[in-house]
Amino acid sequence: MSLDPVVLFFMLGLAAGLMRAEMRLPPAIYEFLSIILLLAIGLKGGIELSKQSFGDLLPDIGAVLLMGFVLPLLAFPILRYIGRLKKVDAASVAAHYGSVSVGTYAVAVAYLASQDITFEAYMPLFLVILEVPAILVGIILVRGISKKTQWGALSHEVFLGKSIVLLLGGLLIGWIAGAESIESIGGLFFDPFKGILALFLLEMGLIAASQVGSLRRYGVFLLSFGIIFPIFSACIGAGLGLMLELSIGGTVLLATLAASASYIAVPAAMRIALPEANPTLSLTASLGVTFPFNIIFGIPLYHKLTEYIYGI
Amino acid sequence: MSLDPVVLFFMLGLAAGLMRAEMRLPPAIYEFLSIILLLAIGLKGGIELSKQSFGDLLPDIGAVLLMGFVLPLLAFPILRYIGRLKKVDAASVAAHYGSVSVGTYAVAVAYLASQDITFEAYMPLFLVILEVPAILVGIILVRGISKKTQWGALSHEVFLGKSIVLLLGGLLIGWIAGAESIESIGGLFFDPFKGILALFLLEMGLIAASQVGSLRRYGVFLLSFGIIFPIFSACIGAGLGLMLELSIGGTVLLATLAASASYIAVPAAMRIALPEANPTLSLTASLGVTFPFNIIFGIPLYHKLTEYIYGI
Amino acid sequence: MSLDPVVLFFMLGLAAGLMRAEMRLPPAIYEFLSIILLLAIGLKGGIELSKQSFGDLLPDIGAVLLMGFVLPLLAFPILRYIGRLKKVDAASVAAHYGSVSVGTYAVAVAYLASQDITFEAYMPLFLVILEVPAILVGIILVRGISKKTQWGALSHEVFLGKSIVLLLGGLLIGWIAGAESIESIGGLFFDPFKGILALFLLEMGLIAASQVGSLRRYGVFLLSFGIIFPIFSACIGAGLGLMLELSIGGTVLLATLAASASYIAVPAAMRIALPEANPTLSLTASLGVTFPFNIIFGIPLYHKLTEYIYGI
Amino acid sequence: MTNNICKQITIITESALEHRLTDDIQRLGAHGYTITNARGKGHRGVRNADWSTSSNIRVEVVCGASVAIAITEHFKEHYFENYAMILFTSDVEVMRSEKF
Amino acid sequence: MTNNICKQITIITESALEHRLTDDIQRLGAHGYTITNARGKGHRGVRNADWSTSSNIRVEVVCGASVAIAITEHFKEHYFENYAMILFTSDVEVMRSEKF
Amino acid sequence: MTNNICKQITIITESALEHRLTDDIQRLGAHGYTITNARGKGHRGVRNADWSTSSNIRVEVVCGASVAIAITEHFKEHYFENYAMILFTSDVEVMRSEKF
Ligand SMILES: Nc1ncnc2c1ncn2[C@@H]1O[C@H](COP(=O)(O)O)[C@@H](O)[C@H]1O
Ligand SMILES: Nc1ncnc2c1ncn2[C@@H]1O[C@H](COP(=O)(O)O)[C@@H](O)[C@H]1O
Ligand SMILES: Nc1ncnc2c1ncn2[C@@H]1O[C@H](COP(=O)(O)O)[C@@H](O)[C@H]1O
Ligand code: NA
Ligand code: NA
Ligand code: NA
Repeated sequence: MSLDPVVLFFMLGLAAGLMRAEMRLPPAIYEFLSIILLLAIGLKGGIELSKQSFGDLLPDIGAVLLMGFVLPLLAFPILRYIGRLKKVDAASVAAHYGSVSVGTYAVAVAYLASQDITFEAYMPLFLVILEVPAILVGIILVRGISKKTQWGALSHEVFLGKSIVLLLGGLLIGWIAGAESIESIGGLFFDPFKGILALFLLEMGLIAASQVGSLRRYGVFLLSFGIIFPIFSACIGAGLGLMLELSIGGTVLLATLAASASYIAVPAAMRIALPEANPTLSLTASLGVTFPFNIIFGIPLYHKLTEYIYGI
Repeated sequence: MSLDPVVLFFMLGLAAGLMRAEMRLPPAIYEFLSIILLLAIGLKGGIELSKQSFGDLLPDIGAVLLMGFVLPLLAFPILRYIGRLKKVDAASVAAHYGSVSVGTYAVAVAYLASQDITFEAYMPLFLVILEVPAILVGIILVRGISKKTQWGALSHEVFLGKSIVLLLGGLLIGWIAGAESIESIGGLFFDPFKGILALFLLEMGLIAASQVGSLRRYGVFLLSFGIIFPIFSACIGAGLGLMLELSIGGTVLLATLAASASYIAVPAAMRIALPEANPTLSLTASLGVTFPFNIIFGIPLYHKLTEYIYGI
Repeated sequence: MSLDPVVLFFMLGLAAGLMRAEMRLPPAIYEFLSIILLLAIGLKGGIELSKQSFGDLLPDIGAVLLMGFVLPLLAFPILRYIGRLKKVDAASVAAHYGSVSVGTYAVAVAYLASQDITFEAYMPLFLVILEVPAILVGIILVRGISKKTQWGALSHEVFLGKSIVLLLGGLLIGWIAGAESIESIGGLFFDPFKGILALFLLEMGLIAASQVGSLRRYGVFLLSFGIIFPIFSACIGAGLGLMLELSIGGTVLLATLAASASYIAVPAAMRIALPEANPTLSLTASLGVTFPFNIIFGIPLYHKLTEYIYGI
Repeated sequence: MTNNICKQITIITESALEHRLTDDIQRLGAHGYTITNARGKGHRGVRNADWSTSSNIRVEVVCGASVAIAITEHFKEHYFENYAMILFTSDVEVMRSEKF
Repeated sequence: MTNNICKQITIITESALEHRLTDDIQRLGAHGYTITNARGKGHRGVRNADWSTSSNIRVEVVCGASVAIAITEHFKEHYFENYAMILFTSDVEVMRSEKF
Repeated sequence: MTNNICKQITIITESALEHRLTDDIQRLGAHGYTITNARGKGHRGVRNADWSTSSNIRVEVVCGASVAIAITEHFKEHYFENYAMILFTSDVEVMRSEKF
């Protein structure tokens, strides 16, 4: 197995972080890179949507939405009763794992590209769709459909958070402008895309490495959960892909989305909706365990898995 | 009419800002994008100047300079007597509208490119030239040619401000190095140019949206002035283009330059030279009204206008 | 002699800095640019190493290492007895001049490219190797092989400093992934490389200009040393290149490396290991004299020199 | 000259709270605030500003004593338990006390 | 040990003034200053640092009492009317008072 | 309410020292610290943050009086001579004094 350069960048960041090298990327640059990634993913998806009838996608959208509600409901009891987490912490971690990680998605796309595997180009739409339901589930698990929850402030935070606005914005722009016209801005959003992803992963490696301290504190359960649950979710995602008759590539992506855990949108929403949940717990699992696992081992594994269930 | 993606990015920023989405680009990135835009525009102009005899351009330069002095003199009485602004505020706003906006210019260039309309490649020179005269007029309208004005500090601020140094610097480098040799740095300055412009406009949309609050405060006059005066200036610019026998594209650009209002160089100079002028007033008009108007409606309008006076 | 655009950018920065124009690049952007340069240089070298047997390079590596130890030992007595610097300052400046400047190296590479001169592609390895020995020499000159020196903290600082980690990391990634696979991230690291170098040099020009004040304070010796010693080092470097039977291009690069003075890795290490050394002194020489000299005059001179000793 | 003693409140907390805090601060009667980006460490661990979720802000408010008490009490009640936050107060002499 | 009480002046104002203020501060006798980038809100509205024209700086000067008065008076006279600016002062204990 | 008087130590120094200082601060008994990036000028010249070697940090520690003395003495001994650094102290009133 030859490693993709973007994965090597992640490992470089991880190694540098573990050796405590002085290599912090300026926060402004991290922001810049993630803005370009989000917009680029959105734009690519939008271009394809412009070729598609939106109506045809509605059943798929519904099914993916449903998965977004189901995954956190499956994670919660495991976290609460096996992991013995406090209710609010279990709900918050469940929300993280029900939602998705854009960075992981981008690496999976790069992985497929390097293997010349195509996929349904409207996958970014699923990425957007999967960000939200798990957050709602997490909150309702703790608060019920309580009036005390500031649904106004919350939905502002969720729907107008940076990642959704940029993904959706990109989708819309790509959709309205169409492939030919978007080509003109490809010099920033498409040509350097994979290099930008590489640099982004370098920083993610540094961030992941900085979680090791707290990982030690929270111990074996979190480590196991952060690896086993994603594999389990990937099976569900791959199964759904099969059901929806997606291509191999599309199924790998859906499995990866299911397996990935949020570290941007959900943490921000949880600070508002469930502030008593311990944010370190979720981030340690999501960033310190699941993200590295998915990047390095998970994606090829989900590819194998998909080939297996497609009987190849 | 199909919208250029860069305009769509502006609208995304505007919408996100109006809905108060959390999407502030880091200030360092805004700086970075604007530095690249300024240098790129300068370099492109410089390459062309190297093919041109500078002497041939002198009459045109003189005429454009003259327009730079006349425009603020036309704006001032309107602001003072119809708008009933304080003298110093009228002078400051007039200076903003007599000068130019690099962002607007870049969008006009993208607009022409997308329509395959060529233009005189030395237009960036006019961009530089038009930055300055209106500032002088604004100051003299208030202070006279007073000795109290710190002309030293002021001319430092004006001529060594970031936008002029980078534009002029780019012009010089392009001029000295020539097309072939500049090609080698095109991977940063030319290929991603339009993408960088798109991202820049996203942020400009956010900034424009943040002016809405003060726009409400200053009311209808500012709104009308910010739309009507630019159209009027565009007519003058287009007329001058006709007189100078510019191409259609060149005339559209000159009209756009005339119609655009400064939001970088002039505000900075006014804080030094006329600090008692209310900066919110000018920025609200320039950023909150005229910039969006020009980007979305103005440029195509000035194109129509130009075609009209060229009898096409 | 026609000037390369990157050199013109440096001169623009220098001029703008000397005229005190307001043009500070955000520190985050400076970081960003230098990270890309370091990684790109490393990656390019790594790709070549993957085609090479590492064993064949061992003798060359040894010889280059030796030069890294010898150069500061030659600089020290000059600084101590002719320049009459304090012992610790002489040692610190010697360490700066024994080590290397990545920026200067990158300009030399651009210079060779613009003249279509090829070179041994593993030169970045020498760049990494030359960073370190001079630091050790500098410290030992002052402290002896004292137990009091915190070798632990120090070697952390030296070997895990940003420039070494990124260069080495790039080398490793390029080496593991190989040319074809690295191509995919070329849109960030290779295509815009020279433009990024240009922008980086613009900022370096501004930084160099800000050293002029202290240059005046430290006077003629520092100015002379900062020009004459590099030329002398370049002769040694070129001689070594001849001995190792490098190509003309490789020899020019080795001469340039020898002539260049560090302004990132060594200053950081000296603040830890020899904090009583005056950092302004070394930086004034390295950034205020030698860097500009090498960029503008030195590199073409070392090219001439190389041609001369190769009898061309 | 209208010099006067005011309270200076300094709050160091999670960036995520920026909008809520500035709304609170103004509602409780302060006439302004100043914010800088920060990083740090406290009881809730390292917040090293590597990325938005782990960054701090340092909020400074200059105000009269009664507003200072209102802000302190409000923050204590609403944020101290669940957020990384410290708050401290000192006396400062201001020019133009009518501004605060 | 030469501990001593000095004045700490904090000025929050428009970034555009940076060079002028630091010139003034040194001319009026202070031996140093420290600047951080800031954003904020006051009587002249929101200054959210989105771009240079709307960003603030926070300038800190530690100095003796007489220099503090000179700076305060100078700023009051030259900047208070036309610029977004607040200035406040407090006592601090410094090490190496000969530096200030 | 457990309000209380603590010491606030402010240190302005070279960014290169960040890790060493925060290690020291914690070892000497403080329970936290806050850092912002800064630029400035002092006896060792302009440090304008253009690039890492010339940038400053502003470190703030809130702690009890004895820890404050320990930190001050330690820094005086280890850093004052060879590094660009100023340090000053003032009294602040803190909420939740048990945190400091
Ligand atoms: N003793 C302290 N001195 C200075 N800053 C502190 C201190 N304790 C906490 N902080 C800051 O306040 C933030 C939140 O503190 P905490 O709630 O204790 O985690 C930390 O990230 C630090 O930036
Ligand atoms: N009461 C306050 N507390 C803290 N900072 C303030 C206060 N009032 C104003 N400021 C800061 O000072 C700047 C200028 O204030 P102003 O002149 O009132 O607009 C604002 O942008 C804020 O950053
Ligand atoms: N009097 C002062 N007031 C405020 N900050 C100062 C003062 N003196 C020095 N500084 C800051 O402390 C840093 C180091 O000071 P120094 O050791 O005097 O060079 C400077 O770069 C400034 O940021
Ligand atoms: Na998931
Ligand atoms: Na105009
Ligand atoms: Na050298």
